[in-house]
This record gives sequence, structure tokens and C-alpha cells, in this order.
Amino acid sequence: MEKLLSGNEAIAEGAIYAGCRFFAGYPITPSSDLAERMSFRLPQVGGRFIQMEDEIASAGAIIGASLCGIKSMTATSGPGFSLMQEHISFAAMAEVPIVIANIQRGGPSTGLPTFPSQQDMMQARWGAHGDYEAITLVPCSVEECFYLTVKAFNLSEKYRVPAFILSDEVIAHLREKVRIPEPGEIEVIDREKPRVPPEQYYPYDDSQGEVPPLAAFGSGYRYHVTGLAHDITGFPTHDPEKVGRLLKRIVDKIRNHVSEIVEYEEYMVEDADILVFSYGCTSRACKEAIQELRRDGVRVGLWRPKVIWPFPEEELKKAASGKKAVLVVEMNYKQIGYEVERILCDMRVHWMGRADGEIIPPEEIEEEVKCILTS
Amino acid sequence: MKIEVRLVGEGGQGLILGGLILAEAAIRDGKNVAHTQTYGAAARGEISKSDVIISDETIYYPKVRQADILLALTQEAYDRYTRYLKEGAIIVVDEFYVKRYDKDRKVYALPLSDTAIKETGKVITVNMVSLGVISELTGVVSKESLKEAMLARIPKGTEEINLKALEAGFEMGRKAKEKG
Amino acid sequence: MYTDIVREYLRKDKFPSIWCPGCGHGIILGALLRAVYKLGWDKNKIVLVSGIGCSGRTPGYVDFNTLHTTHGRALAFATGIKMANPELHVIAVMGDGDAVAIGGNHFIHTARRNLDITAIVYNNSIYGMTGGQVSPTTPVGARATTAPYGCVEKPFDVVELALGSGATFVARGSSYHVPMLDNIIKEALAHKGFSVVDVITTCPTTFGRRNRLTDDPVKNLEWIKERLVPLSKWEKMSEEERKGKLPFGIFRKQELPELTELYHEMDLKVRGEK
Amino acid sequence: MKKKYRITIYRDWCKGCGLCVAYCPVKILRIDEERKVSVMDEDRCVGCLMCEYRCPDFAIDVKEREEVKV
Repeated sequence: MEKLLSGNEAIAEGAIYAGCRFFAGYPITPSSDLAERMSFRLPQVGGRFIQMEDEIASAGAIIGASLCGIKSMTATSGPGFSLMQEHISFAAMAEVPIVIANIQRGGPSTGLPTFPSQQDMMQARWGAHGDYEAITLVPCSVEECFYLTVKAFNLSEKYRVPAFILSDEVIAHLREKVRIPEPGEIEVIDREKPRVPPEQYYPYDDSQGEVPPLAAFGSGYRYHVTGLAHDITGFPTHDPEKVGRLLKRIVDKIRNHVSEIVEYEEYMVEDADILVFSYGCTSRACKEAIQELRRDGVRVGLWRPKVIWPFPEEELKKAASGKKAVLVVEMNYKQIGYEVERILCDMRVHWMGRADGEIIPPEEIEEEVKCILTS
Repeated sequence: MKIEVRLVGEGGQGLILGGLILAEAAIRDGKNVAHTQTYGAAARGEISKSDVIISDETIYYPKVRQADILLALTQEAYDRYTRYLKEGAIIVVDEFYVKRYDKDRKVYALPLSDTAIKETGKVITVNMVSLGVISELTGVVSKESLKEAMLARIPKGTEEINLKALEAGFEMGRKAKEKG
Repeated sequence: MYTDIVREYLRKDKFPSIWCPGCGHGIILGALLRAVYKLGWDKNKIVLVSGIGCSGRTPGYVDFNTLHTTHGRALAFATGIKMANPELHVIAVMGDGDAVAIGGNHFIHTARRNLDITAIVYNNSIYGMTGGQVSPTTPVGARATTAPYGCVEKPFDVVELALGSGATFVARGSSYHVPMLDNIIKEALAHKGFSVVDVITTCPTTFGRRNRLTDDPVKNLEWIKERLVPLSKWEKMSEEERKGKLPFGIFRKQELPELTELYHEMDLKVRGEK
Repeated sequence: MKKKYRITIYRDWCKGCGLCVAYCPVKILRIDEERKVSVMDEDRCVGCLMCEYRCPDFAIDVKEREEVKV
């Protein structure tokens, strides 16, 4: 069935398709219409919606609900994402699957509430305290909002990590045609449940793999969850051997599976001399520019990550190899640009960006590419 | 084919809904669409803009930059957005509100709101009259799709007056086209 | 007789607890477990949630579904749990700073919503675990590491706060008046809706020593006995007599629609099943 | 006939805080050399459970004693 949906509506529909049945949130522009959609849709499918007193409470509530075995999410924007960081850290440490959509607006602080930006890219990676890994997806279209939300839930459940959808005000309120797949048409992953009797169950038992099964509260498996460093049983410990083992697993369960997690799009990359690296709404301006440049005979292509954390390092290196130069285009002051420079350290990496609330127009990108060619 | 349509007026004139219906009509015609609108404090009286890109191809850059079709329901809207038009763009204005316009351009100054009041007794149906005119004048969406898309979107119980307004728009568009 | 019974509710391998000798927290936990036993609740259907602090160690000791959350946020997590699975009995234990300083916003809003959660505030008027800093329930004049000349701020009355926020069951007990505390907690647990029990308790180590009570747990408990008066007596006391005292007992017990039930009604209507 | 009680002390959990000693109405408990609680005269126990109620450490239990015929 084809529907005209906004990006935020598509995230809500994707969440419901993925099995999300609990949403706790606090209104914040430009994400509020996502919460509105969930408040309308969840009761129709047997789910629950609650508007909490703030973003801290929202993030706490979805962790609580997730521990009861219910797939849960919240949505917010910059200032709210800042408030949620403590609980993101908790979810990472306690390995509770949650999904957070951050509809990016201009920052810092209250910034530009009704305008787009891509200024929270690094916050999604390093925003909360402590060492942990989370997964971040960046949709560039309304349809992708749907599919990447399903993927966010799948990855969150599979790896027991917080997963973020980093959208932006442009994609959030853009309306496009979306085909909602039939149930069963695309894969929906549920967290692994314990296969041992309760007396043998440990919530952080890594003997069978990097991601231990997670029992639901109330299902007969009584266990303890804490944000303190803990051993495989879930109880606090400060034994360096046990703590080290836990923290290493929390990062390794993602770092060892980057190639299985990442997803990207290559557009006219093969014969390109110049590789444009861009993501989210900005990548659409890049594609428009690439079309124009190709008409002028300029060989240029786009490399666009759909999953940005963990960063698709190897995949990017491979795509960039042999190219004359790489141009990073983003709506911030060089957040991912530095990351690309780090990864492609032996290449010419150019960067362009702005953070004034305006999506970068294709003409500016064309000009920049031409500039690179003549320099 | 890629057509950029811009509907501009003030909050309360139903242009956001108008844009949605136009976009959904285009989907029914099998096209790709990208709809964007003014976002933020869009209270009654403030400028309200509803942009629709309609294309056979994939739409990359999602914002309207130079419109092929502009509907302006207020003078302010006309003054502000005629800067961003393609050469030969078709402009439709409400002659009641827009008194000063560029004689060199292709401007259809039509009694849109007057017709809405006359036909339905409700000025709010000006959006449907306008959509009817645009469809008939430009063929950007088919009349059937527009009718279906409208009926699927509007609140129950308002079908009759909205259809009446739309038909009046088709009629006005046809006459305007004949006149050239 | 009860000790042997409630020991079966404990994770025995985690004992003795980390709480200091004579800490009131263990006394409150005993009352809570006796109440759970008397209600005959299934351990599998109880979720005990805490914030951070000495009180926050409670969930680690009990053999329920247990969750030790972040500072001040026990009720936020508890809200998600109860909303996700209304069949669960959800108990939140919190310290005084936890409940009404950093967690104040969650406290008043959970009360407002009348979600069926029991909140037990281990109110010892001090931040114990971090070494004795002043809390929002420290009495005026009492000393703390961050109030070395005595507390000058007026404290929160947790009961008044709960009443004002719309909690449908509000009570105060203490770790001195123990058999009575069992009954109060039992009533709070059985209450359908948000219930609050403000339990006045002691911290001999960080409060007692700085406030002429020494670290003798008995002197600290006696101080509670001196300060607390039963509600029935309180009502007959003059303003002058009430100075420096606190009433205890059940302040409110009100049957009002509970949030998950209201949601359930709404869901049925939305899905056309009612 | 007056009821008799059996007092059990879980010494590994007792922290010797003295609350049970202080609130025992018949004064039959004491803190011993190992700084744990000891029972001095079990037969005088009145079964009021004040020690149980005020013990923060689940370290003392009082039960009615079964009559043993001599």
C-alpha cells in the first residue's frame, strides 16, 4: 500500500511494523509530530503511549518497559537528546534494547528549533559518559525513515544496545510516497530469550556468545539489573578482571560485527574521480549536484552511509581507494569530516558544510567539486 | 518531467491541506512526489507555503527552488515568491487579494475566493477551487486523481461542498485556458 | 518467627548487607518483606526498583525482579514497567534526596497520574552514601558536610508534597515504630493507585555523629521517637506544641481510577471492543 | 502455662549494632566479646519480637518452643 507520509510519520509506522508497543516521550520541536502519531497509533495495535514529565523520565520509562519484554522507543531533538544521555549510558551498561529518534534541529542550546541540522552526529557517538557502543542510523528519505527504523529495532534487539535514528527537520516534515510492506515481508528480529531454566539463568552470561539472552521481568526469571559494573550474574563487582571482561564485551559486541551492521549506498561511484561523502538530507543535494556535474562530464559519485555508527571504515576505504579526492558535505562544522580525514589519512579529503539552518543547495556543491578539480 | 508547484497564502486558507491533496493526487497518477511546507509558527494571518514537487524520476533535492506553477492567495505571498520562478512559469492569483502583479508574466488573476463563497458559502473552500483551476490549466495532476485524493483526505460530511468547489475550479480553469 | 520467613525473600549470598551497623534501611526492608509475605504475593510478579544511594542497594538484596536505576529516576523506570505490564506489582524505594531533590519532578508527576506503584522513601535527612551532605529533608539547624554551620533551608515535608501532588495513598511511618510500619506498608502495597510511604529513619554514621546523637543506633532511633507523634494526637496539638515534631500515620486513602485501568478502557474504545 | 521461645542468632549476619539488646523488654540479650549478639537467658523471653522488628540485618529469629516432656 502506497501512502503519503512525512518522515516522522514513517518512523512511527516503521516502529509499529518492527513491533514497538511502548512509547514514552516529551514534546520537542521538530519531533513532536512523531509522538503525536504514536499516541494515535499505539492504542490501535494494543500498545501504550505516555507523555512523561521530561526527557530524562522518557528515556527511563522506555528502559523499564523494555525490561518487561516490550519493544520501546522515544523521540526527541537536540536539547532532549542531551537530557537523555545518562539513561543512554544506563541502557548501554545494562544492555537493554531501546530506540531513540533524534530529529536534529539547529544547535547549540535552543538554537534553531524549526530548522534542520546535522549537529548531533558526534553526540550520538560520544554523548554519554563512559565507554560504550551504540548504533546510529541516518535516513535520507521518508521511505528510509520507515526501513531504517525497522532496522534500528532489529539491531537494538539483536545486540542489546541503544539504537538511534538521526533524522533532521527536512526529512522529518518532508512528505513522500512510502510503500508499507505487508507483515512478514521484511525481517523483524526479537531479542533472544533464555533457553535455560530460571535457576541457571544469568542476564550477562557470555559463555554462549557476545550477546546474552534477555529474560522479561515477570516471566519467572528473577534477576538483577544495575548501572554499576557487574559480573555475569548482574550483581555489582569491582573485580578488575570481571569489570574488564564486561566493558570489553560491551564494545566488542559491536566492533566485531561492524560489517554485519553497516549499510550504505553507492551512487555513480565506480568510475568517479571524486567521491562525495554525505548522509541524511544533505546527501540529496549532493545527488542533485552529481547529476548536474555528470551532464558536464565531471566524473563524480556519492558514498552515503545509512548506518553511521559504528562507522563503516573498511567499506569507505575500499570505495575511496584510487579516487583523486573525497569531499565531505554535511550540515555542521566538520563533525564527520574529521572522522573521514582520520580514516582516509593518506588521501586528499575536502570538506564543506554549514550550520545556519539552510540545507546546502546543489549549486554550492557543484562549485566546490569544480574547485577541487582545478586545484 | 519534473514540475515544482508552490501554493502560498496565509494561515487558515487551507493550503497545507491543498498541497497534501495535490501530492496524493500525483501519487495516484503514478508519480513521485516531495511535499514540504512552512514549519514553525504558522498561525492564522502568517504566510503559509505548501510546496509539491511532482516527477516521473526520483526526486533528490526535496525543496522547491524555482517553481513552474505558483498559486498566490495574498499580495504578500505574490510579492515574496515571484522571485523564485522558472522562466514561463504559470501564476494563478486570487484577484480579490492580489491587485498588483507583473504584467509581463503569465498571470491568471481569477475570482478564486469569490467563487468559493458563491458556490459553497464558505471561503475556506478556496483551496479546492484553486486546485481545480491548477489541474485544469496545467494538467499537472489528473482531475480524477485529484477528486479521489480530495475525498480520501477531507473530513466526513464535507464531501458535497468540496466537490462543488473543485468542479467550480475545473470550470474556471477551462474558461481561463480558452481565454489564454 | 518473621526473620526465618523473610530470609526466604532475600538473596542470602549477598549478606551481610553493606549498610552500616544499626542502619535504619534494613529495618524498613524487614517491614516491607513482612508486608509482601502477608499479602502472599508471587515473587515472580514483583518488581523492586530503586534509585541511587544507600536505599538504592535494596533491590540487590531481594529475590524479586530487581532494578537499580540512576539517581532520582526510580519512578521513571517504574512507570515504564507498570505501563508495559500492569500485572506486575511495582515497588520503588528511594532515599530522600533521590525522591524529592533530583527525583522531585518524577515524584510529583507519578503522584498526579495515580499509576499503581508504591513509593517508599527511606527518609534519613541526609545523603548517606556520599558522606553526609545536606538533603531536602534535613531539619533546619542540623549539620551536614555541606551545611557545616547548620542547615538554613526549610525542608520538604514528603507527606505534604505527596498530598499536594495528588497521591491517593499517603502515609508516614518510621523505623522506630516497627510493627506499625509493617501495617502501613502492607496497606500501601495493597492500595490500587499511587501510594507513598515516607519512612523517617536514621543514619547514625553520617547524620547522628554530626548532630549530637553519636553513631549509637539506639540514640538515633530514640531521636525519631521524640520527634514523631501519632496523627490522632497531632490533630489536637497547638502550633506551639507541634514545633520540631512530625505526625505519623495514614494521611490519605482514596479510591480513584488508576492510570493503567483508564488506559485499558481507552484502548478498548479505540479498538471498538467496547 | 507460660509460653517458651527459641531464639536463633545468625551470627554471620549480625553486625553487633545493639538495637535488639536495647529494645529487649526483659533484657536477656547482650553484645559479646566477638561484638555479636548473644542470648543470656532464653527462658525469660516473652516473644514480643521487638528484637526481630528492629534488627536491620535479619540476624535474629524468635519462635515458640515446642514443649519437650522431661
